[in-house]
Amino acid sequence: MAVKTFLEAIREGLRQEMARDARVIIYGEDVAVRGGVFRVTEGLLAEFGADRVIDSPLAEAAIVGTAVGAAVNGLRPVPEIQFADFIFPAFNQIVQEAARMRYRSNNDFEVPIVIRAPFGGGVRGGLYHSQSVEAFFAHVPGMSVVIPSTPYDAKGLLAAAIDQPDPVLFLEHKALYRSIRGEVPDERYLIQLGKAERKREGTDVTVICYGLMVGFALKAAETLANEGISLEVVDLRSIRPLDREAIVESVRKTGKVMVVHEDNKTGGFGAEISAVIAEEALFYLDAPIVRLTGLDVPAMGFSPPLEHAFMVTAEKITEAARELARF
Amino acid sequence: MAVKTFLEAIREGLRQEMARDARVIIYGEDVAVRGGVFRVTEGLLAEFGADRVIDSPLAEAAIVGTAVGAAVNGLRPVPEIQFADFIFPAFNQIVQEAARMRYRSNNDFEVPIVIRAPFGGGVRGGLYHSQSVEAFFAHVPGMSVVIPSTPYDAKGLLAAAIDQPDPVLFLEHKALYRSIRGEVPDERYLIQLGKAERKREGTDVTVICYGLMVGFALKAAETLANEGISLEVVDLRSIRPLDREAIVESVRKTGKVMVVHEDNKTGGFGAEISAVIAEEALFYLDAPIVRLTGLDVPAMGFSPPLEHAFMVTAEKITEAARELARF
Amino acid sequence: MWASVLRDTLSGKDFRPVQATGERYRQENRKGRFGLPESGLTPELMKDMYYVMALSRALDDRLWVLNRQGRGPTVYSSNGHEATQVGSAFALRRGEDWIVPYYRDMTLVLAWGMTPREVMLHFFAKAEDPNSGGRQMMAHWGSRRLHMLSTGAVVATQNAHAAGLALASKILKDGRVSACFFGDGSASQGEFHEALNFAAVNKLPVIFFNENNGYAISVPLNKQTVVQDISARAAAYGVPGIMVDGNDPVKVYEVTKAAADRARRGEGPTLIEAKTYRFVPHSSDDDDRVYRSREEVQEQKKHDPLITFAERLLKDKILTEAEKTEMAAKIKQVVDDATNYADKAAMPDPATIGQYVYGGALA
Amino acid sequence: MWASVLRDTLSGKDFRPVQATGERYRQENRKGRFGLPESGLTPELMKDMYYVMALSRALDDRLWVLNRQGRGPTVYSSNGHEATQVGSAFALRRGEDWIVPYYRDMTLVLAWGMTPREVMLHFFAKAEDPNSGGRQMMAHWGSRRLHMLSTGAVVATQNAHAAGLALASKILKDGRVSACFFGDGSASQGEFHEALNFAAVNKLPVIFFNENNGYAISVPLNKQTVVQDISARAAAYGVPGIMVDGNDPVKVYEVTKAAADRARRGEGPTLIEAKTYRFVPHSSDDDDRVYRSREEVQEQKKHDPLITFAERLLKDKILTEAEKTEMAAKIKQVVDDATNYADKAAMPDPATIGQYVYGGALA
Ligand SMILES: Cc1ncc(C[n+]2csc(CCOP(=O)(O)OP(=O)(O)O)c2C)c(N)n1
Ligand SMILES: Cc1ncc(C[n+]2csc(CCOP(=O)(O)OP(=O)(O)O)c2C)c(N)n1
Ligand SMILES: [Mg+2]
Ligand SMILES: [Mg+2]
Repeated sequence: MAVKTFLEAIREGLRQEMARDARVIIYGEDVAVRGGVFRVTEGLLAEFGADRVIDSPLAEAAIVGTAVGAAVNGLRPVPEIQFADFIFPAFNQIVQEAARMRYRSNNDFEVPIVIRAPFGGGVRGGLYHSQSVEAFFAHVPGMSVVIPSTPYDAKGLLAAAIDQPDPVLFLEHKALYRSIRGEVPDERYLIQLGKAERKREGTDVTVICYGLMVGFALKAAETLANEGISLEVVDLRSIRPLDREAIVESVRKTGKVMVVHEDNKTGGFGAEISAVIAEEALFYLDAPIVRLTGLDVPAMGFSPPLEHAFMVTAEKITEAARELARF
Repeated sequence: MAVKTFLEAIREGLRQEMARDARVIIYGEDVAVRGGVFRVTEGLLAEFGADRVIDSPLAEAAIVGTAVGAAVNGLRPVPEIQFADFIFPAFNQIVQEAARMRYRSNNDFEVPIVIRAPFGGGVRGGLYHSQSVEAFFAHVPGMSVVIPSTPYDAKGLLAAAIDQPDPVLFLEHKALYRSIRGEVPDERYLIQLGKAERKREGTDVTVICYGLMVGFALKAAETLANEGISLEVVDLRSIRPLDREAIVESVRKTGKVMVVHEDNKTGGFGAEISAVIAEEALFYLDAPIVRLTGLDVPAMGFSPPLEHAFMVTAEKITEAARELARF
Repeated sequence: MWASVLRDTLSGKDFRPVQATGERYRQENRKGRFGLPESGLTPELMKDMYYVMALSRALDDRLWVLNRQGRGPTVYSSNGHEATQVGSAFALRRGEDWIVPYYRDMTLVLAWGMTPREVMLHFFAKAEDPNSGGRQMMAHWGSRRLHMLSTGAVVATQNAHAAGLALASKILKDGRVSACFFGDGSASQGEFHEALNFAAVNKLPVIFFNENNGYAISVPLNKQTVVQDISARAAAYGVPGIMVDGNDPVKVYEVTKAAADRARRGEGPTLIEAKTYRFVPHSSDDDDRVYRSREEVQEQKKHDPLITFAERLLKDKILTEAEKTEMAAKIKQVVDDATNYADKAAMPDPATIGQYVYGGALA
Repeated sequence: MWASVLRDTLSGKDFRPVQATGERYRQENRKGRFGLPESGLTPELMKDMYYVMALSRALDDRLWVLNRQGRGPTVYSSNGHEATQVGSAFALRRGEDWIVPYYRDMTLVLAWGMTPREVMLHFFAKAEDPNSGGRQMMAHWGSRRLHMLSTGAVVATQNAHAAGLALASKILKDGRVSACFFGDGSASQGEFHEALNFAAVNKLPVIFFNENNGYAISVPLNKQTVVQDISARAAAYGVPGIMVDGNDPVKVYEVTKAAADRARRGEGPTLIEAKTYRFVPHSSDDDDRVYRSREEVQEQKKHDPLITFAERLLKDKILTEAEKTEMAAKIKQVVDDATNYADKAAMPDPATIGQYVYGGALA
């Protein structure tokens, strides 16, 4: 057991999976010699060689498309998309090819790939280096979408994602990379996809969230505890598969729900969470379901005032949760 | 005023817009000489010439990407994507470029394009000629997504879409093209985007829907009327902008809501409708919000039993609405 | 070994992939006898080639009849492309190498080991359809057993898949070659270029096989691109670009064989362009009279590979008229059998609709 | 006319697009004097070119200082690309033709009429930033006034935009040429090919201008593609592919002028590849020592266009030492002015965050 940053936990997870399974390869733009623009894959080229850690041409559709083929022919590719904002040229390969392969072939083929992509804002990335893209992919049957919030979860979820014989989008919030640390076991462990974790127990308001927002919600819970308001924080960890039971269970207890994400509101994944509750736990609700999310503008601005106005923060969660508790 | 099919109404709308505004051009695969694979653009090449009705190379990203540039430099392109299932190679150009252009340039540039795409199933199209793609685009600030259900609406919405100085995705359900007819005024008229229409008044259950589903819902309403169950059918007509008022107003009246679409359930646009209701009209609800949608499988199968098992039909709506009314 | 095609396609029985057949080819080769280089093509194999071509044409004719009678859904034909497809398939190691077919490729998949029954099961979208269990529209081929990767409908995606298959082969050193097939229209997609470039940089054992029939549905090649030879694109990537007469199955065989050998030697990808023609509309939903003259089609039919190859085999005494007649009778029987078998086969159970979205822990 | 760059950039005052300047160029041209073809380049213009290059370098240096002092955000440099960018900009009709710049193109946008104040306002993301009102990260240029299309960060999307601008020009017969700029890495994107092909088929008045600096962040060109000349891709599309020394602004000017003339004559697109080098890391967040040696960078700096072009102008007596010194002083003043102006300028009002998502009826 060692204390690691979020980034180190991911690197350690990759290293461990590559060491135990020769089929795991890594590729993408700048991942080999440079070790990735965020340094996540640093050292892997030296350890595993140029056959398994590959600097690819600048072409996302080819990165994912070749990963599909390589997976079919026996490898377990873990391609990296340099920023989630640049995943869209590969959208067709992910949504139409990777995610539909098993179904369309009636189970003849499977595509075990894990697409890693740094996402999210609050890091002065502006419109094209801050986006949250999870909702697009969580809508796609055949896909899994994993979004860890702690170093421990990151490593365990990554191992489970690589273990899963279907495409997984593994989203790493950039603002977490070096900002949080936590205990991470040295040995390999798997955290099952589709299992939420109650990161804090509470009784007044349920906050449903994932990724960077989890830490913010916990901070808000801390603040509000002093005011006698008790928040329950549910970290989804993966949004597809979605842990409906965990959501419904918490709603039944608190009767008040706030869904928090950084992505745009309309059609964001928060809508699905609301819909699940409206389907399965409607009569336990004591207040309208609140969605606290990024604004419905194309993406967050680069200028600090614009970025701040867009981002969901611990303060905004605190405020909204306080109001909801008083409803 | 003449009776026209859905397809004829769209063709007439295109013809009229092209005749009144020389900036309107049409292009895409097989749209000129062939008049489109569904014959929507038939006759336009002869009438407007090869400069304005262009057979393009087989490259969706280039079709949309060049439309963006052409729009900036003074045209009003109406590109066609041959089937909505093939829009994904252009996903980046639509979502990241067309839809963000006004915002990222602080209003310096605008992209008035209307992307027409046939979509939807029940026509033996199988996995790749039946898809519903609206949810992906309705999540994108800067986009409009229009889905008409009648010949009258199709023509009026098309004119409004071409009038709108931002990108519009205009989705035409293939099963409607030749199956429905209706009165269509000869003169030009605009139906404002973002205005739902109550296609039938009722008191027991609100069915919120769009496109092909509207006719199915009306049929269900007819059937259930005989059983003394009164359905209100709200046709959204555009899902972005979304007519929240119309939704909330109807929910307040009936207290029971069923959201119907053909697209996959999880993360489908129905989730957003549920979420809006859970936010704005929760305490008017007398029953959980029902989503009757396509299943959470990659897309509908080609074989008739599989297609039928996937598709939402008038019968399935009738059944689910009956059950909801009895709740 | 290829004589087994005859048996397989007749019986519809399970096909067992045969490993490494190159040695066998070399042994059977009779250099110079037919003016061929040492490509491994024997008279026996050429007869098999012709058989598959004739079988494919007959099967295709039947599909159109079924469609026109309202008994079958949309048809996508390889009608006209038979030589191209049979020539390339025979040059690869069936069941060991990977092919990633195009929807135009019924002849290819027959040559690769799919039986007429299986094709018909796919056409009728029956539960037994080995390509997709009736889930996909006709001509979306795929079979793990045959090493034929499943394809969707979005054109040119298969090019990256083939490069990826080859990437794994290179890393795993499994000696396999991957070949993807695509049309002239598909070459306008950016992914074709991305895949070719990716394969070139990594020297992957892959063949990009372009079937240039001059049209993408209604759009003629001169509206699709300026340079009418798709193979010209190869030079920009440092890859050999080879043009071949797609009506000559032997020439197609030779260039494909050379490309496969090159790939197996670790020298990287090859782009092959076979000039061909489609004699029928794009699909049974299309009407090609709108966009091309009957004269043009008639002119092209003079080079119908089915006729010209038969003539050549007869002339070279590889095939006799009697054999040809016998073959035709066999083919009719096979096509009837396939039609009847598939017609009677069960539809997919709607209860299976939710199956195979996920595997592993999420299944 | 280009002398106005000097005034504009000094004063920061509004730039008025000048229509059709070709005639003027032709009048001022002194054929043969500098061994140039009849390209329209005058000593006066060459001096202006040098001024913009020197201005850009100085401004860039300042950006790095601001970043390293923690006073400014991420820098994207044109450092090393000055000759390439100034040469191409000067060959087009400023404010009338369209450019679609790359993030690497600060020199280009300065040459195109953006003032140092405007660049600094953009860098500091202030409300007055004419590119995006502080919404975009540095180097996402755009200005309707200047006919410079706004760009995002996803590389190679701008190529299709340029083809589209040119499609409108062809249909509207507005006489404009559009030029997009992109890197060697970007050429691996499928959209580069799609756009080139689309433009070629439709004979569009567009220039695809590749700035080949041999790296895409850390990835060297030989891992990006096999053929090291991006211009080689043109042949496949029936388009001229021209390679030019990107360190020589006059040569770049000439080939760009020729391409623009060709476009205006209705003969279609041209792909230009300027070989250049970036002397600094990819951005201020990058550390280029990981992927290229200091020796390599030093070697390349021997061809620093800022130095070699100054030497040439001095030798040809187009520029005097005194003028050069005066220019440097002016530039310092301009850069100080821009920095101070932008530093003091207001941040965007957060209340404006919801503005300009839609226009028209939906605004
Ligand atoms: C990305 C994409 N866009 C559009 C289509 C619709 N479509 C199906 S086939 C076809 C033409 C393909 O032409 P080509 O590649 O030349 O193949 P051919 O049919 O001539 O063999 C088109 C446009 C598609 N399948 N995929
Ligand atoms: C589609 C996409 N993928 C990845 C990136 C991240 N990225 C930014 S610049 C760059 C390298 C670009 O190299 P090149 O085109 O050669 O331009 P240069 O910086 O060398 O001028 C990369 C990979 C991006 N902007 N867009
Ligand atoms: Mg073709
Ligand atoms: Mg570069």
